[in-house]
Amino acid sequence: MDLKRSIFITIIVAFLYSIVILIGKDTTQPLIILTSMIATTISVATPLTLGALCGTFCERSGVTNIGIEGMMLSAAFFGWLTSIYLNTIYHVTPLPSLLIGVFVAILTGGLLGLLHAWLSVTFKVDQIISGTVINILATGVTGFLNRQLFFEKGSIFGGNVPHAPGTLPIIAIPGLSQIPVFGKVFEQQPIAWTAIILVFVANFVLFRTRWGLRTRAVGEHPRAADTVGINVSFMRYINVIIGGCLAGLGGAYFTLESVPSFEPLMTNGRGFISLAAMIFGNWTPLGAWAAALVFGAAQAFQINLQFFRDLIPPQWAFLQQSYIVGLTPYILTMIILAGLIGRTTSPAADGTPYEK
Amino acid sequence: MDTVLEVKGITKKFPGVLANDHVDFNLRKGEIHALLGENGAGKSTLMNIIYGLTSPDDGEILINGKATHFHSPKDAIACGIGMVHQHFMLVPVFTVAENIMLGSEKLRNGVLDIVQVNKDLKELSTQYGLEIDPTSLVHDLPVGIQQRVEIIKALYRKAEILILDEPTAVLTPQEVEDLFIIIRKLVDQGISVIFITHKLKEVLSIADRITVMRGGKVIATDDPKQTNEQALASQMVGRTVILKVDKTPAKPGDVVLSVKDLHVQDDRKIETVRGVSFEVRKGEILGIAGVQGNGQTELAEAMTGLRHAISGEIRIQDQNVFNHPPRDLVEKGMGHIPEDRQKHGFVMQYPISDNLVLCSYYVSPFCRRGVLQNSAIGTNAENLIKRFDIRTPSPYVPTSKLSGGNQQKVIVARELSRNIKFLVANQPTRGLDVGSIEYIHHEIVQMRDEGIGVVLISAELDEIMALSDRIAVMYHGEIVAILPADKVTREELGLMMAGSLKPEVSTI
Amino acid sequence: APAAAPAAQATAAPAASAEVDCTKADSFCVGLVTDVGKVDDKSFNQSAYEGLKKAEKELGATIKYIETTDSKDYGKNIATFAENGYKVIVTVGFALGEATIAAAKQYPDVKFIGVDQSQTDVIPNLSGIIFDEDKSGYLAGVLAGLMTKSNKVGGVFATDTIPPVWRFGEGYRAGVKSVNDKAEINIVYHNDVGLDKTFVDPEWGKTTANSMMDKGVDVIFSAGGKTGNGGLIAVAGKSTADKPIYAIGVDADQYYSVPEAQKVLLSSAMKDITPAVFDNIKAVKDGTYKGGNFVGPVFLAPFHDLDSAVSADIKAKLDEVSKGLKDGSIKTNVAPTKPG
Amino acid sequence: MDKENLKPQEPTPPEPINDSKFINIYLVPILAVVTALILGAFIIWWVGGNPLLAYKGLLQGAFGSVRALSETTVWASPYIFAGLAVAVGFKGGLFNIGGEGQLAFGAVAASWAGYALPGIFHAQIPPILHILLSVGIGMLAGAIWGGIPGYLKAKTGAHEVINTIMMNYIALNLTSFLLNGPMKDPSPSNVIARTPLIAESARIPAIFPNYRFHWGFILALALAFGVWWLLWKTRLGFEIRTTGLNPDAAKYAGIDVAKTIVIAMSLSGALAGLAGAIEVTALNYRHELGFSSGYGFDAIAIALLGKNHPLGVVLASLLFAAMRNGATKMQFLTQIPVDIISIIQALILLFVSADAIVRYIYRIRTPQERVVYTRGWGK
Ligand SMILES: Nc1ncnc2c1ncn2[C@@H]1O[C@H](COP(=O)(O)OP(=O)(O)OP(=O)(O)O)[C@@H](O)[C@H]1O
Ligand SMILES: Nc1ncnc2c1ncn2[C@@H]1O[C@H](COP(=O)(O)OP(=O)(O)OP(=O)(O)O)[C@@H](O)[C@H]1O
Ligand SMILES: [Mg+2]
Ligand SMILES: [Mg+2]
Repeated sequence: MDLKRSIFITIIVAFLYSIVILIGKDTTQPLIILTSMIATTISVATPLTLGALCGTFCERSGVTNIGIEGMMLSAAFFGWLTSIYLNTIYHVTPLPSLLIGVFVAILTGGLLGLLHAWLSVTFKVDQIISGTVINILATGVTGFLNRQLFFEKGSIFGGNVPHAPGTLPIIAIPGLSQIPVFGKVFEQQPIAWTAIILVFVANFVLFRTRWGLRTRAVGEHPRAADTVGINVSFMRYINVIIGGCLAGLGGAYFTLESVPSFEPLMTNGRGFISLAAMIFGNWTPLGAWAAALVFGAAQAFQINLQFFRDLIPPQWAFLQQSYIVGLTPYILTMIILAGLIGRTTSPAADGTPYEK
Repeated sequence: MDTVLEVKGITKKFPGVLANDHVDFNLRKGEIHALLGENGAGKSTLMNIIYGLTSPDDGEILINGKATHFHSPKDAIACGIGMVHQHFMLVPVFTVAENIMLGSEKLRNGVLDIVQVNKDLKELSTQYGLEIDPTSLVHDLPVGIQQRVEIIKALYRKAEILILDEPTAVLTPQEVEDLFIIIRKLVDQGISVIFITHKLKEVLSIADRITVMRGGKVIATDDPKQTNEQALASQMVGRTVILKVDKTPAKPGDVVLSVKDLHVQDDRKIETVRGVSFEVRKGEILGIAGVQGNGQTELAEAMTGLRHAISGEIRIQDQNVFNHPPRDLVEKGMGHIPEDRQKHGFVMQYPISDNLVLCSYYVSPFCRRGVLQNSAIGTNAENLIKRFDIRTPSPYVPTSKLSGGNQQKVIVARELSRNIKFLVANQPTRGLDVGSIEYIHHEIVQMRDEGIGVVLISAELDEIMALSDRIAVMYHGEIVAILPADKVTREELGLMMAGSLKPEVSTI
Repeated sequence: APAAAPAAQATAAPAASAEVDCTKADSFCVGLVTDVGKVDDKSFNQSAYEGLKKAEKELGATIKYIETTDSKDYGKNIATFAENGYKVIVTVGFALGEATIAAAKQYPDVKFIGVDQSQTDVIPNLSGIIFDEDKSGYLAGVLAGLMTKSNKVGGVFATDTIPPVWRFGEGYRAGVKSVNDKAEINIVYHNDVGLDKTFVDPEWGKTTANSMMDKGVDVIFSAGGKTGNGGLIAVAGKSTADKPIYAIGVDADQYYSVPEAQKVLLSSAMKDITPAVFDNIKAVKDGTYKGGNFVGPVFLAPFHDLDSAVSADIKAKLDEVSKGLKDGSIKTNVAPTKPG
Repeated sequence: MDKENLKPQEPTPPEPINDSKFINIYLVPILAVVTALILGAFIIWWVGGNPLLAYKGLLQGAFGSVRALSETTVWASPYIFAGLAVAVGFKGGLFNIGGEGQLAFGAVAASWAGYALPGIFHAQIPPILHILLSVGIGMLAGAIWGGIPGYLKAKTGAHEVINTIMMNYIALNLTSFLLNGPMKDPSPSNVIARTPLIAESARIPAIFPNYRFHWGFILALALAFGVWWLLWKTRLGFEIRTTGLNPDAAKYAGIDVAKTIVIAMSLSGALAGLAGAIEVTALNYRHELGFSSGYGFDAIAIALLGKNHPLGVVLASLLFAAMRNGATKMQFLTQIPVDIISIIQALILLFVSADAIVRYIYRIRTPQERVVYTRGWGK
């Protein structure tokens, strides 16, 4: 990701943080506020980052994916379902059930990726449609099963939600996490850590390896790739499936890492925000991550402003209107996309099926 | 000489088209075998089959005598076949090195080994005398160099058989010369070359054998010493063609279009037109000759309102139209045959009838009170299709279904059917066969005779020589000379375009 | 799929009960219409439906529900039951208030029960079940105000545009103030999403509660369906033996509905819809049903595991306050809805 | 020389072979719907439900009585408006995901005009005029909401997809803000975030007493025709379609591409806004902070299902409306979760767009041309 972009984003985040710190400093130490805001930022950013990585892999290979939302939602449900089944029916201890749950979530995402590839690569179905199908299908299937399994009379858990095996344990980085106060930042759950690692892995894969070179070629000029013997369909299939798996991991965050329960529609549009993050990050993993962090920071900004509502000086009264403050991330995105940090350019063949 | 490649009875049907019809063809070691044929004759299809891009419905391919079956270009490459495609197959945003290694990457413990590739390229370059900077981005390179990259790409894969599909369509005499030198070098090193073109001169000058295709069939295979342009042309088109345009001397009227000290930048903000000035009079053809990438594209775009110029002056008759939008220019009497027909020329998905009114859909009789008059549009189409002999089953088939030649005729018909004062024709015959070329040339000359001023931009020296009354040579974004067509030879022009001859003839 | 087996019998029961002809006099059919929340929302729609299930078990009622997918269908969905001879129709949520009143007037011999629907003038065949959430919240506030060591208490709530939520939140504020005016009160409403999300965003609840505890808050009242549950779970995650943090639940005794939080759950501010709905249905059966408002009881759930953590005089204070609230000697001074 | 011997003898490409219109236009989509319903039935059976009873309910609920039919049209009209909105966008090469926000804003604006204008003018406004004002203002609001992303795309190249998504969230927050604050219904009995009732004079009168079937549906049908006429018969339509298919050619043709993009997006927004305005003026007589029932997103499916053709959009809307409306009766009879409707809808969209699957199942020959709906990310 280019320097300009990173600087700009750093400034935004710093700005959001400092406003809150200025308001809250009388009652709470700045360092404490900062720490809690960073912690919030990271956890909010986790699913967005993974979603955006999903988008990046798909679109770098030339397949647009607006089905991220549906992929996440389904993964969240089936991962959670698995962990509960293992834990309550087969009495597997919590941690393994959770880990297998994560695996199933990734698998779910991968399968939906396969569906997306099958439709848009093999059948050359318009990619927007195929994404839409996935979104609607996910809403229906998760809602339907959630009802059938956990609510109806005679359903396996006798109509009430069983005791979920909890959430993934926090992993503290030895040393760093011992730092007084600020150490909290280095206590995150596994998916959050994985997301950050994956950002760098993805960046490496896309720009330093053979796979990456071919992926980008297929997304920019599939025919050229074809003429040097690269199997365009294969590349697209695999990348979309990889993307699906990433989205799946993102889904696992909701039900296995964040809270031990599933709600219909609980992904709550984050799949679409991920799309924004991907474009905003100019189709690069690092960029996508930075964008996700901006959304995270904006969320932290909002929560903390309400937290310190009573301390907000009268001349800033509008900051007390949580609806207005809630606009921050969206307006920021629009400003940034409006070219403030240079135009974003999508892969040339993005969204177009390859005709031999 | 032993045969390295032989195809027997290749047949390929596309929906509605028999692209290849029992084609037999062979290539001997170290020979240059030219393949001639009009648009849609089936040349590219045949080559795509040999290169494993398309699979034939019938027939067999033998490499060095043994039958082979290609599932993908991978197999063809493995058999030592390399192909430079009609439309380059390079990823614009990749570097030369990335483009060349793509598909056969060099790795050091899992990571792309750019260093190694660059080293290999240095060697290749020196071996064949192909200068190239591996680190530059392809979209920054002029077409000539891009083609060089394509050739190196093939050699890098140890190609024994090299297919060149219309390699000279976009080159200038100078570049063509360089290319021929390269090709000969390759042949000396034992590489065999298949060379596709529409240009008879080239064929005669370089080929060892010439095969002519028409309507998907092989018509004949000749020996260049035994044949001549006229004969080849007839074989291609299946009738006698008049190759030289016959035109009476121009009777120039007053100035219709004048350009003064025009400065234009390209997309990458590099100034590619640096203070160009010229005038075009009614009833004359001003040819602008120049090597691709010397600013003709930007010049044309600026003249036709497709690109914002930095400074200068453009006048139609006496009105200043500098940086006016295209519509305004059109209404002031501009006609424009764009360089990239498929990009600017028309909407592929539209029926021919709509594309024939693309610039005039909004005026009577085609549109009244904001409502399109389909009957008028339809009759207009039928008339033009008759008058310009566009080969199509009906005015309502999608334009994408037409051959390149017919597509071009749709544009010519559209532009010439409007009553225009001047015409900017940019590469009007690129990629077209002699038949279509002959036809379009005749139309342009007729326009001139009807008192229209024509700016003809072309990399085809022959075209320039054949049509122009005056010739302006463009080099590095400047016009180095404007000469009367009869006062300059092909050779001089070639040299000026290459910037190696400073004209003593003063600009008129 | 593991789903197949269990789900097989799932809808069997209701499918069977579809046989019952509700138009017959001897039948006792009870229908429930949800607001746009689902009947399995583990929040008030579900609590109300639990009341119907109880009626099915104990009164042999035939029960069915219809979930509303768009507010313009309220009338239609109620009518569907009325026109099929249902004796009792339960409509859940203040959003259905007007539609229910209209229906009650149109179908005078059907008995209506409106959850969270305060009745201004009495209609004989419509009883509105309402709760003084502000009082429950006030009790929770008193408890929090007395329990906090850091003198920082927090509240995680769904959107304050839903009056009951607003009353819980502001009642809580008042309660804390009444016993501990030095305490710093941090209340965050989940206003930045659509109404349909605000009750079902546990992830937000967790994030918010965490950010409060990071700033030293050590008692959190978490109210708002699953959003609130997220807060309770967060507390369970952060609380330690040497620095205990307490959570207070809402609606039902969440000791049972959120087992994850048992070790930190002080109590729950009760708004017990299920028995209220059941009692009203039963009243219809017994013929003791009458229109007008039916005010549900206000109290705190037992302390369960943390009973020892709550000192005797705190318990005494709580009893005193709840008496005061009942006889009106203590006022919460909370407006029924958020002033515009 | 004479033209005759000049004609280049190029092969004339023959008429593209395509199988009978009937099969492509009607049979395949119908089979797609049937296949989806069969799969749906299987799912219902699999969870122990009774498919026949369920579909019986679905049909009765949607068409079983005059009231049912009337209710179906009530569901259909916003679908048609919003579906047309998305289709117009696609025709202009623009993907408008912002229907949700545009619809909400149209509704808010229309209800404001409905209850506030008389106060502002200190006078009764004659009904027709007041209705026109309210609806017009609603459309305007939608047009602005759609126009902003259009403008940003035209001027800065920012993706309309992202900007319309962002505008959805912005609309959501602003509506909540307005309906809880400045525009909240002040009546003491009111506890909900909603506007006051609009004035009688702003209400589109019902057509039949005690049926909710309203003029909005008729207007929707008329507008579908209007949009078809606009796109295929007028100069503006030609400009929109040209820009959508090939912006470069559009520029060459003298079309002001930037302007056309803004117009297309505004038009799209206006249609979505109209959907909201009609809900207010013809049905609810006020805007209530909806638990958003997702018209904006259903509209995308509807437009795609209707292949961006107004007639297709109308049919798709009726289909979706019938299913949503019939769902009540279906659930009443079988107690099956309404989510099954979403599943079936997804399957329908799937089979209609991937018609190769259907053609394979029923052994129907495939045509050469495939319809292109969108251009991925508009660049
Ligand atoms: N992908 C395709 N689908 C359908 N028809 C095709 C396809 N490619 C080529 N054709 C048809 O096959 C015939 C031969 O095409 P081909 O490209 O081989 O001609 P060509 O000799 O290369 O023409 P040119 O000189 O213009 O390159 C043409 O008539 C064309 O209509
Ligand atoms: N998918 C297709 N369907 C029908 N005809 C096609 C298709 N693809 C290519 N053609 C035709 O095949 C012929 C050769 O294709 P090619 O790409 O060589 O175009 P062309 O005529 O050579 O023009 P140019 O060389 O200037 O691009 C052209 O007539 C073209 O119209
Ligand atoms: Mg060709
Ligand atoms: Mg060609």
